[in-house]
Amino acid sequence: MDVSIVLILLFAGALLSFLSGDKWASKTALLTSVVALGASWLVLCKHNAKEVVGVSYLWSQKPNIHVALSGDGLSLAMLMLTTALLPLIILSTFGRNIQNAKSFYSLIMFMGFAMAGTFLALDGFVYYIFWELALIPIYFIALLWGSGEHKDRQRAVVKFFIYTFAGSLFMLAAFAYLYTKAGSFMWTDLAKLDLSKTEQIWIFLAFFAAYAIKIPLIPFHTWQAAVYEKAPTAGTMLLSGIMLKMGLYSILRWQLPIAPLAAKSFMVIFIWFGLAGVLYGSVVALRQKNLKKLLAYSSLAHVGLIAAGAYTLNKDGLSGAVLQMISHGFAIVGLFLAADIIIDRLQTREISEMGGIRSQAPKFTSMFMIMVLASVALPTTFNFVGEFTVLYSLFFKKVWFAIIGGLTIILGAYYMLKMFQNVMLGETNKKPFRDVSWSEGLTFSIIIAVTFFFGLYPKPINDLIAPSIHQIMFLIHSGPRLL
Amino acid sequence: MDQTYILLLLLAPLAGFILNVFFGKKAGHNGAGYLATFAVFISFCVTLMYFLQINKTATPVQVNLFEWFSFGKVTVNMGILLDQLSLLWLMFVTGIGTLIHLYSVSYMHDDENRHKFFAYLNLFIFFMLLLVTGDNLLVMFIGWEGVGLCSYLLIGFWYKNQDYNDAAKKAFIMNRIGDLGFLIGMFIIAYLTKTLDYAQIPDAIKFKLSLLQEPQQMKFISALSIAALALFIGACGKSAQIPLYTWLPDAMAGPTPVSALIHAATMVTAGIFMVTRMHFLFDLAPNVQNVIAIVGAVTSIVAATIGLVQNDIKKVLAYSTVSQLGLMFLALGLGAYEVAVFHVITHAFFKACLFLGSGSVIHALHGEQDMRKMGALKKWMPITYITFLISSLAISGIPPFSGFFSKDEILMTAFHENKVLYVIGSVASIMTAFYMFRLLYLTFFKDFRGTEEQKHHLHESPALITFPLIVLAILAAIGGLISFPGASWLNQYLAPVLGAKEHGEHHLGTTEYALMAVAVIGGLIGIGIAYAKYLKKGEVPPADEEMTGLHKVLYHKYYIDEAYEFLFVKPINALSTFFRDTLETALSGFVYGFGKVTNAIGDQGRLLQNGSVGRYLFFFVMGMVAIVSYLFYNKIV
Amino acid sequence: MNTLLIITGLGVLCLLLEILNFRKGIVPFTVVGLLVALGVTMNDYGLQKGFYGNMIVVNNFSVAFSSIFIVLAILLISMSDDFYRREHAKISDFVAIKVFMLAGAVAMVSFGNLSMFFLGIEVLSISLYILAASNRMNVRSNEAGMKYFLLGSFASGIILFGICLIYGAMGTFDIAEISELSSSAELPDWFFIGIVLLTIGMLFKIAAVPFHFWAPDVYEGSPALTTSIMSTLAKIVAIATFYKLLTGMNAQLSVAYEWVLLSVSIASMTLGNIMALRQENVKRMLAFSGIAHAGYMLMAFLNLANSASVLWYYAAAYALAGVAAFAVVLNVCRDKQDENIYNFNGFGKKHPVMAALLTGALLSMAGIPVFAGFFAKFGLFMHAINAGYLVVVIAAVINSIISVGYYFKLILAMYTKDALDPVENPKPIYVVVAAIALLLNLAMGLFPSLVNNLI
Amino acid sequence: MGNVLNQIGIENYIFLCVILFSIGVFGVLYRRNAIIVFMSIEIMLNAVNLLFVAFSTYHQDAQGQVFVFFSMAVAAAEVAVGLAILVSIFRNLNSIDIDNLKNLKG
Repeated sequence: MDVSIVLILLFAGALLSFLSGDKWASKTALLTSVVALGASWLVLCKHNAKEVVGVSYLWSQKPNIHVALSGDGLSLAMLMLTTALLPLIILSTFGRNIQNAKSFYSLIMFMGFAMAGTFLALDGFVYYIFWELALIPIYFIALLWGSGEHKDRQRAVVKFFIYTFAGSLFMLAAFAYLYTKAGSFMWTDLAKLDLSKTEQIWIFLAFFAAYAIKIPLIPFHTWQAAVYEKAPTAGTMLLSGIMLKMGLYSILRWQLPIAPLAAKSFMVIFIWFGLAGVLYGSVVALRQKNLKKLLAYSSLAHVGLIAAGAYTLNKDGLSGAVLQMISHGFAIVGLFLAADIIIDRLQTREISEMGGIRSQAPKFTSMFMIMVLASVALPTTFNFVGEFTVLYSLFFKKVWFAIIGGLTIILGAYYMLKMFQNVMLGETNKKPFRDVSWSEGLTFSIIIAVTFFFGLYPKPINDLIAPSIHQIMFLIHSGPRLL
Repeated sequence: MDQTYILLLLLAPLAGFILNVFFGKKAGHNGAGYLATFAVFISFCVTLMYFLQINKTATPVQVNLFEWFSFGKVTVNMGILLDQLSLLWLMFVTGIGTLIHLYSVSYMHDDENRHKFFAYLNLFIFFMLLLVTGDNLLVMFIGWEGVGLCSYLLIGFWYKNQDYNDAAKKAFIMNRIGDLGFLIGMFIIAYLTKTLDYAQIPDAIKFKLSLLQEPQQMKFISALSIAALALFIGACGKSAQIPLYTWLPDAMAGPTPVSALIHAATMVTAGIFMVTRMHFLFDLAPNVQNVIAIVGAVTSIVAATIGLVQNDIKKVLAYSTVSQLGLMFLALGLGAYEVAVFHVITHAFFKACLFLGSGSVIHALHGEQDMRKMGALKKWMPITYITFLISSLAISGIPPFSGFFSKDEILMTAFHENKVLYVIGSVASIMTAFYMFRLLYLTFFKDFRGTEEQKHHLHESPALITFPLIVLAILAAIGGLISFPGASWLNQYLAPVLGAKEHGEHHLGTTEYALMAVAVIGGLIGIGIAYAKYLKKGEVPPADEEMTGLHKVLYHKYYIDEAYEFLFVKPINALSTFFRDTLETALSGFVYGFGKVTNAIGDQGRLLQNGSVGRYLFFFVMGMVAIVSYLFYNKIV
Repeated sequence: MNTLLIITGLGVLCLLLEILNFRKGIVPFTVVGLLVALGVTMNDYGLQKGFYGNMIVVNNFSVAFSSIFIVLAILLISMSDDFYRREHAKISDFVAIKVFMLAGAVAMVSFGNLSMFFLGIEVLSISLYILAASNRMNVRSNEAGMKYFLLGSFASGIILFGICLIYGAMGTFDIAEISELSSSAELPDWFFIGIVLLTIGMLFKIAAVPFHFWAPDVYEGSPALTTSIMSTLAKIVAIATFYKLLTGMNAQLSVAYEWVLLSVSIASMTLGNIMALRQENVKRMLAFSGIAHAGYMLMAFLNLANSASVLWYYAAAYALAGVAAFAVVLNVCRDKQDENIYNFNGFGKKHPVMAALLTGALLSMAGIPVFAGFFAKFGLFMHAINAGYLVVVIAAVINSIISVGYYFKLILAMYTKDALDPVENPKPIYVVVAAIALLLNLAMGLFPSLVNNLI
Repeated sequence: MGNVLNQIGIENYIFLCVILFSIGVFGVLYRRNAIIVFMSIEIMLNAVNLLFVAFSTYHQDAQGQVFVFFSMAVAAAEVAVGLAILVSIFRNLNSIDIDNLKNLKG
């Protein structure tokens, strides 16, 4: 058994969900995603038992393409994130009225498949295919099941698609170039390449175009808020919980090892990109009127910090980035679930029309509160561990980086608590508000459990990713170039 | 064995929290309250056990629960350290905590969400225990942020009132500003010493210093000074010092037991605890110590002046707390850690008592907090009055009550170190005496100024409320004994933690007695003025709109909140609005612009394709000519 | 070799079947016949042989391209029965002309002599003139035919002039001999002028800028089935022939010449994509898209050696996607006045399968994995980078971004707008054709090694 | 025959044919009457045919002349198709001015 089983299961899940018809699609999707989670858990156990779980099949001799799937800790960590969030996301849609459910769930599963593939692929070509494949389902999910004025939604979604597609095409060109140099797309071969500094800079920038838009870093973020707002919440969760991690993961996996010289020479600039995102996202979030948009900007701020951490090129930065990717994945899914519950019950997205929910839905309030606290990285939550490590890595580079990055804990608390206050507290709302249903409660409970478990005991994840981080560090810093 | 007890110590309040969250509502009318009280009481018992033990053995107990996480070269353990300092804190946290829980059972008995209230209180105790007992800075930080969270939850406990929620939010954010300082401080220490354990940092510093040459040593020490300063910023946030103190008066929005427990006795002293914990660091940084002393002194006088004119009974107490905390920091800045600790303890007793007393008054008046509408309450509430009086005397520094001893120690230290600071501290003390007795007179003497309705319902509070008052009043009265001048049990007790002090104890000479006399006289003057003004003349503070001049400025707290609003909140909100409305649109428009331009070119291009065969042929030939002539020009053909 | 005979014979048989009053059987019969021809052609794979005094030369290049032509022809012709249902009496003419056109196409990629090339291109062109104008009563069809005819014969004249000059320089029409002679040191200038003129003629046939003006008008005006032939089959025939001409004659291409091709390539893709953005008529939009794709395909000419496979792969991927797309378009606009985009509104709800097929075809054209279009585009990028022309790759990347804009316009119309007309059942033949074409396209994606190894 | 060619020089034949060809091109460009455009195209083709013959003689090679037959046949076929299209246009529009063909544009 190797990692490919997970991909096969996810793909099968997509097919089965489609075939099972509207009535059973959600259950089928949930079941298969849980099975996939189980499978990736087994794979993880095998990995921890020092067995090789990566695979590589030759796809085509000339051009030299392998279907190579990585079995290292970093990929498995991201795989676990994907397969763990997928059932939660599916679960969160229970009880919602979804038209043409079979296509909806099928697309979600397919997107899970593509994203898992992106995290696993070790061959640049296959990686790119998965990368692009992940774009198609979310396009349709956002377009067809989204909300808001039809024209606005279309505008936002098309912009999102073209924008991200544009970025990734530059990455494609970079891969084409790398292939002409290395004669292979394998990560190991590409990382071994001894490119001149100019070449590295161009390749770095080409990758950056893809990742900066996907993550997104400012000023490439303009698609984000609109799409997060318009997409159905499951789509937003996929986007914010997993998909933007694709970009961050790719920085670690592809961009830094292949073009380390460029990364080193322009480190400060790229750290500033991240930090600017932290400040900008936080500040914009302060005055957002729309709940989902606010969360989108909070996400912008968080990923900015993660990216800044990744670009510090030190061990703490990289591992902190991974930890925060995972923790942010869970937290943001929880937050969007909360937002979805509110929007579903109150039929509005405007924060000004909310408020006074707490007395009607105490359970929900507690759960939402915990998600807010996780988001502001209260110690003992998973997010704190990641944020602390990333801030330390920034501090390691320059004290000012840490201070500016650290403003996130002030501003983050400010906008999140302000939001919480305006959304949940105050005089009892006149509209009736149903407390969480069992599926929503279960989703929250799982997320909360994960948040606190890893907040107190992040060691399993740290141990899992440490060898990969070490390898990447080695590739970045040990000059040209041995593997 | 230790591990079990320590887990019991820590987890009892946590269990109380969890049980109350899930089952509190079903636990009968007062079930939640008693459960919570019991949970804290267990912690108190364990603490007492260890406290007695350490008095005998003088060896701290250290337990590693599990490895938390690691960064850089630092590995952080979930480690618990029970030494003299932490046990001292634990004693009054759990002790006063138990009393206040008990008090709350009655105080909150008709609130529909009391189970939540007790859950939060338990959670607070849990985090406070963690803050105090952690054996490294990060575990302290968990508690540090955790108590901040509980403070937030409890200030905004009556969540239907958005003003209260604002206050809660403000407290959390102000604290977070300090927490950033704390974080940076931790980073610097971790970077320089590769550890965050209190036990190892001093050794690591010493080791590093021994390796370095003279100029690098200076650099190293200045880096440590920055760390100390950053940590002090953290302490400013938590302990409400200038410039981060404004949240504490607002925090009075919470239920009164919360104000007593969190915003007077325990949480706000966390900053003092931290500085004392890290005393070796501050000792290395005299400049930072100066800053601390000055900040403390200024805070004490500023808060005291504001306290002079407040009309809300809890606001007066809040500013008094800020002022007293300032005095403690003054002591810290002067390196007299044990003095600060002493004042923390006595302050905890009398301030808790004062708050609970005010709670009792407010309870009796059904939520009325404005002193202008009180008066003559001693008739109806004798126990409250007497305990209140004892505590007021204590805080005013009238011997033989506890406050006299601790405050006097501070002033004495200041006198020896810096006369200016001494004068400031003394003036603040006089003011304290004044406003405390102003409060006392306005509340308990003269005629009742409230409505008939209220008057009708006036009654002494039930035993559950008065019992804690009595206990605390007794402690406030006799608490000074623990550090009786000349024979200080406290100083000996703390010696293993704080090391041999160069200050030592003040041996009592003429100067000292003179200073004591001055302090007592000062206190009496303050009381005297209050007596003349409010009892003799029977003045009642004017209504809000009638205030003028300095009075008005003071009443409006020097307009500090407005200034912050203007300097920070408004600009950042304006920036946010600008980003949201202008920059976002512009950026978005820029991206759309590409599409728009391309589309526009497409539209123009369509005009080229006008359907005329002649034109098509013309372009055909032109293209042909262009290609051929280009090739000719390049001499290819 | 036999391919050509079979196809020509098939055309004649079509006409005979009409005489035998066997109209209904014409299309199935032709399809079967073409399948036979396909088998025969593929059987020749690996063969390298000249026939009739090297008039016809069979090699892997010709086999590969002939096969894809025949596949496309099968798919296109099988839709004829329904498409010409109103003029079913003339079905034999329509089918026969298409078959003859196919013969011309096959001749164009397997010629060994310039006269064969000329005959092939004329057979193809004249057939297309007729097909373009075949809707006699429709002014637009007339106009399309006329425009195509005028410009096409003008281009033919230029091609002929080119051939003439080459002949003048070399004294022979035989490709192999020309190839041999061209490597000798002294060549008259006419030879190069001839090559340039041939190039211009071929650029016209593939509709590259600035010789593209005919394409949108003709595509729009012609009957839809003809348009689909022109945009898929005829386009890749021309590009393959162009490639074969340049490689076959072993013309040593100078840097300046490559820059000309480069400029034409960039201009074509840019203009094609930008103009396509604002089109309302699907056929016209696809015409501009075809111009852009011609631009992409010209990238393969930047380094002629080894690019035959890349070119084949791209051409096949493009044409198959095109056929799939047109099959859906034909069905949608079966009873419509025009092919305006609003006809597609709500199609995603009405016929999810066909909508999905069209979506797939468009995604392939946009170059999104896993469709063959992606691999093809990637192969071209790599080829161009190998050849050292990063500029054109960057231009192609930017153009690919623009192209998404209009491909997705159609997708958006299908999925997000409400339908204008009631639901009607799709004709199975179109579904089948579209499905087969798209499946072939996908299957190609599974074998990316074809990019390098086929030819 | 060869002598004549030698005397005149093959270049001159080329020039002549280029001139004829250009006349054809200009005819196509300037005239609006479809019939005359057809004729201009014929001039282009025939100019090339002339050159073929000249080259054929120049090379002492019959292939060129054979090619001319091909091209003439093709040209005839082309014109036949062209005229057929023209007829249907005339039926629909009552005009053979190519400037009237502007329905398709944009």
